[in-house]
Amino acid sequence: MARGLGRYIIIRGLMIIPMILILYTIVFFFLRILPGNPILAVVGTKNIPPEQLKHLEHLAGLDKPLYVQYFDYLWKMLHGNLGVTLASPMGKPVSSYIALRLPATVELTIFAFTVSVLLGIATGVLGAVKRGTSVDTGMRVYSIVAYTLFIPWFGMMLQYLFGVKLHWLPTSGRINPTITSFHSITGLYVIDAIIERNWAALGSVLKHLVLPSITLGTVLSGAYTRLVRNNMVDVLSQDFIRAYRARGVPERKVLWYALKNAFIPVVTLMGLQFAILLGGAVLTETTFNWPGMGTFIMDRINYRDYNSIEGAVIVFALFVGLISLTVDVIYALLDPRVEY
Amino acid sequence: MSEPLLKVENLKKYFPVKRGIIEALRKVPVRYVRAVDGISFEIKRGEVLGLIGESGCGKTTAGRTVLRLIEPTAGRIVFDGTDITALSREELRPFRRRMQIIFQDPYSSLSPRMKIGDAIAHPLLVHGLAEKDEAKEIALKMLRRVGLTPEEEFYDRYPHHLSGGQRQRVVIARAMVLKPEFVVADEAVSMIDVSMRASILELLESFREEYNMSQLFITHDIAVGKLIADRIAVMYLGKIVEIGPTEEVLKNPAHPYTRALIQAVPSIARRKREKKLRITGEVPNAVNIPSGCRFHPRCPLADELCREREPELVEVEKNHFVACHHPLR
Amino acid sequence: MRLIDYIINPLRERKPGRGLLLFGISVVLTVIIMAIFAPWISPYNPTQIGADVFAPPSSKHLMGTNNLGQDVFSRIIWGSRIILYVVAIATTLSILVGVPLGLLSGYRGGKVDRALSMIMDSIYSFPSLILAIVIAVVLGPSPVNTAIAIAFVYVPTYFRMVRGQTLSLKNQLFVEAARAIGVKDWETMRKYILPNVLPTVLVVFTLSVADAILTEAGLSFLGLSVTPPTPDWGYDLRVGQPFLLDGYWWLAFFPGIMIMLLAMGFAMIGEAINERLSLGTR
Amino acid sequence: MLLEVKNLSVYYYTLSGVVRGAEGISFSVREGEWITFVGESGSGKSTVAHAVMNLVPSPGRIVSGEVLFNGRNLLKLPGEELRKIRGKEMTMIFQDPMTSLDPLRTVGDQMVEAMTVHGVEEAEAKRKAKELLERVNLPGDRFNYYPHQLSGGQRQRVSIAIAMAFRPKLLIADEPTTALDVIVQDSIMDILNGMKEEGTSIYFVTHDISLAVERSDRIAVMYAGKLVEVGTVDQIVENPLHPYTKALIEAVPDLWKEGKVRAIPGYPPDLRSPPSGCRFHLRCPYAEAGLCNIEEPEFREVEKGHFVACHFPGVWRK
Repeated sequence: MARGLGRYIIIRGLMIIPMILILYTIVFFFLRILPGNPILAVVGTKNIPPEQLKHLEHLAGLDKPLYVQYFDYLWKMLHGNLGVTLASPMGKPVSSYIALRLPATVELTIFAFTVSVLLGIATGVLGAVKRGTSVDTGMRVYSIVAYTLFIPWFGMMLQYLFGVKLHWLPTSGRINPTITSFHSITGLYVIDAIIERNWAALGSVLKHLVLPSITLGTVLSGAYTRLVRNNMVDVLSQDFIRAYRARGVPERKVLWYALKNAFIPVVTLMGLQFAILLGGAVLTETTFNWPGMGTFIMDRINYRDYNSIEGAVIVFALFVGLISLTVDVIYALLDPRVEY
Repeated sequence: MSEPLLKVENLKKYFPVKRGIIEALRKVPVRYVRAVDGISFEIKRGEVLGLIGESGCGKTTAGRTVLRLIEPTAGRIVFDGTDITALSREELRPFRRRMQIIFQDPYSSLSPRMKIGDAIAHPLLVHGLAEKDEAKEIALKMLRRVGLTPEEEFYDRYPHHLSGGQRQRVVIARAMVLKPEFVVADEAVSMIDVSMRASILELLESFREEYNMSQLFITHDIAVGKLIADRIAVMYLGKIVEIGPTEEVLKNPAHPYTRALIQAVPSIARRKREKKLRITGEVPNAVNIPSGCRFHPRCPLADELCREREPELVEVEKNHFVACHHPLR
Repeated sequence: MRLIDYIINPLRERKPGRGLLLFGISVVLTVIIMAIFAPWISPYNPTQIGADVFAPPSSKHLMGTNNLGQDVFSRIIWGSRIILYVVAIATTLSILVGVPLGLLSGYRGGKVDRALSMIMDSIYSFPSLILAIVIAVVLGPSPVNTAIAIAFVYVPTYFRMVRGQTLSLKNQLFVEAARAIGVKDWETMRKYILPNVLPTVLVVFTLSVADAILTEAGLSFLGLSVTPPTPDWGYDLRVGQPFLLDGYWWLAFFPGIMIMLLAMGFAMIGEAINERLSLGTR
Repeated sequence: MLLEVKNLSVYYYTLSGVVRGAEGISFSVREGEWITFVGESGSGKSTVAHAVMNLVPSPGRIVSGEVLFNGRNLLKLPGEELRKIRGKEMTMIFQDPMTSLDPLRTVGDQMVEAMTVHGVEEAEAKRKAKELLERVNLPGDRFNYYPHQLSGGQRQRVSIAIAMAFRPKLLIADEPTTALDVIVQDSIMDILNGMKEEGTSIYFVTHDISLAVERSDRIAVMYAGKLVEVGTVDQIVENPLHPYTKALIEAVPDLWKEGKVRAIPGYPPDLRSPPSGCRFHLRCPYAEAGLCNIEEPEFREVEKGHFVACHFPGVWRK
């Protein structure tokens, strides 16, 4: 069994490769093949000496034929080298920036993800159990409203209410800048603060996390509400649930078994939701001034730094790939019908 | 004696079992589900052959392969003197008019978003047998003929407005509008309620008389087979184990499996049944077919010979063939 | 059943879901009317800079004025044009590409299907907003370019749905019956499969329009869609953010509400149709 | 009387209207007998079976009636009391063996749980589960299998094995063999018969009247949500009194009967708006205008133990 699972993980892992290649190709196509010299775009003027332009192009590897560029970059990528920045500060490795920014996004998404799943399951189960009542209708409306919440707007309203009006929670950043005793190790501030036993920092970090993760988490929870509710209703109408009841299994246990069965399709959704979560993270980070990958991309866009954008996209693709791998493995562990 | 309308020789259909990536890389040989494993039979004009067997015996695959809705792995299908096994899809098209199929499930047999009248008229248009208006006329007549009246009203209805029994009438009308010479009826009444089953059978019977139509009537229910078939073929794990005139097979089954099947059928007329031949277990998977006679693991009469050699179909009585080393007599 | 019946029938019948549908349709219609009649409805010129800055909502300025003294209400009305325009183009494009590709890929199967599915799945599994950002950046800020960027990321949604439906319909007996009748492949697709896919396309359409609205708003919030001073909900929201923290809530509040109402309108129509479909055609 | 059902009605509150799934059903089941409910799809036979367990699926609701099990009304019993009876004194097996076991848990887990919820020790339950598997002719190692690793027939055996755990007084079997082949069906019927011989009353539901005749003691015929005839097997088969029962017997293809089968003309009615009077009158060759289409026939005892709801019982013999 364990060996089978290992094999399964490897096979699924291998399946990420074409996905990343495809995304790499698409991004490469948009950034390099479409007309427009990225260097010129960066410099913003054509009045620079040809030698300097050549030098810049060489630095970016743009003087080589397209297919060489394609494989060059791919080869470098395999070694964890995502190229250098093309705009101020020029020539710095992109990967070092990403190493700095990625943990912030990971932390935000983990918290938001937790919020969305918990909120989604709670509302979904409630809707299913109270099926056909006004509670059910309420949960349905909640699902739609949450799904169509516009992240920046919702975030701003929370900022206005809890930050401006009530002064309960901070509205931007990851930690109170006046806390100077804090040093990041992993980049995940919550973990860092715990490692350092710096409780003041931990409190501040958690406070800063509340609004962004609630914003992002609520928006994402709508899809779970809907799916959990519908699956639950579906499962509850199945024969095996009635069979449990006919055998005198207590209702509490029956609901638990139903939830387990209803949860399996939810696991599949989690993979896809995570992608949406990352997209939403860009808006959340912008709204809350969160120094993560999203704000990084937006920063570099202002400089037209295509290398950084490309690197960030590749990292996102890898991230998404790893998540879908994890989801597949969880699925396989939960559902005995999956053969591996 | 006239040439049979349909002649099937040594027909086989193997489905490959899906392999994982690792198996494919390791070049583990592809395994096959031997759904139909070499069957031969003939059907004369106007004759009904009942193909009987339990689920998973390959009877449905056989029916579809005969019509080349599924491509056969091996064997020959001769229809009215023409070998249709290797015809291209284009060449096959004229034959599609002459042979039709009726399915078990009247719910998925009709497109939910096509008016039932259009569903019946469409085959005529496909084969250029009628213009639009004329096709509608014919479809209306057909609706009347299968008892869906008032036909004008039924023409414009969608399948979800109809009950199962009514849908099956539409399915029959759609097949019959082409005046086929041969029809595969795949469990055509299994999903119909008992009270309406007989009327569907009667309907098929009336078309058979009108068109002198042959049928391959596939069913798991021997009692239905008895009602409609001239001859009966019993399938087990991809093979025909017994074939012969209906009366003869039912009265004197020669294969232990046939006898067991007959014994297991409940009956009102014969309330207390004799159960001489007890067979146990369930039909094995068609991937791992037992050696020798494929029925031997479940057969109370099996011996060494049955485990080793596969029996051939031999004639035990006139026109009555059985594939068994120890036929019951 | 005609496609339009999926909207009209639930409206006529007193069944759950009718409220959703009524709400959705009225919101969407209101915004469309707003966009068409903007020159007549709008009380002020939306780009007219005035001295009366940060005026709170009043009878003179229903939704107040912004930092430049522009009338927020007028900007809301004119802003509906951009978002509808972008979303209409984007959705049309992705349907025109996604639906036929999905139909063909699903019906034909084989290697092309596998390759196409893999590409579509890769795009689908990637955060659509980030991909749209990249494309929008490369193409440059303009409504048409935004539409192209959005269209690109929603093609896989239609493709996957249509392909999936086609695959399951292909196994339905009525498609096999069509083959037994001798119907040609393209006609099977057109007459037997496509009509059965369309109701689901309709649902996906309404839901993905809701999504596209949020994506468009997101792009323009990030400053990648229109250039000022064009009135645009997403952009106006962004402009309003710093002032919100100063207490001028109406700058950001109204554009955001409009974005969500419009998205919600489409989502509710989709939900209502979906419910109708999942009840079965029986 | 083990089970007494009085004037039971179950309605389904669907979006397209109220479906009167079963109406005014009264009957009783004796200890140790096998009673079979026969009816076509939509006749309400499964609805009544579910109602007896107080397990009517949503959107169905029991709108009236009493279900007395050993004198106690199950429909009024508090949840915990009902739970203690279910599985121990009365239990049920379902039609589709593919969906009647939890796909995420092993056969053994589900078997053991069925016993531990009624206070059996875990170890004892395990031992007994393996014993029960053997009693339904399944090897003991199936204990560790997941349902999807078993065939339909095997799963149905597992369900029956679970039902046997406490030697219940009543087993409700809702078309347990419909999805199975005849040979497997036969063996399942034998197992049920074995349970009956050990004292369990069998409440069997089927659409196939020929399946009813061999092992049942009594047959109850349902049509369009109504109980139309109840009697011993002999009474029903040799001397049916309701035109529907007679027609149903004549409509079944039978291997050992010569001659044609006869269809019943027309279609079953829509239970959202059932016909007035006798619900069978539209399809009945003996229906009399002015009576059958207006007045609903009373369900009454015509001869000892033989009940029928018809204005003209056995009219064709006169």
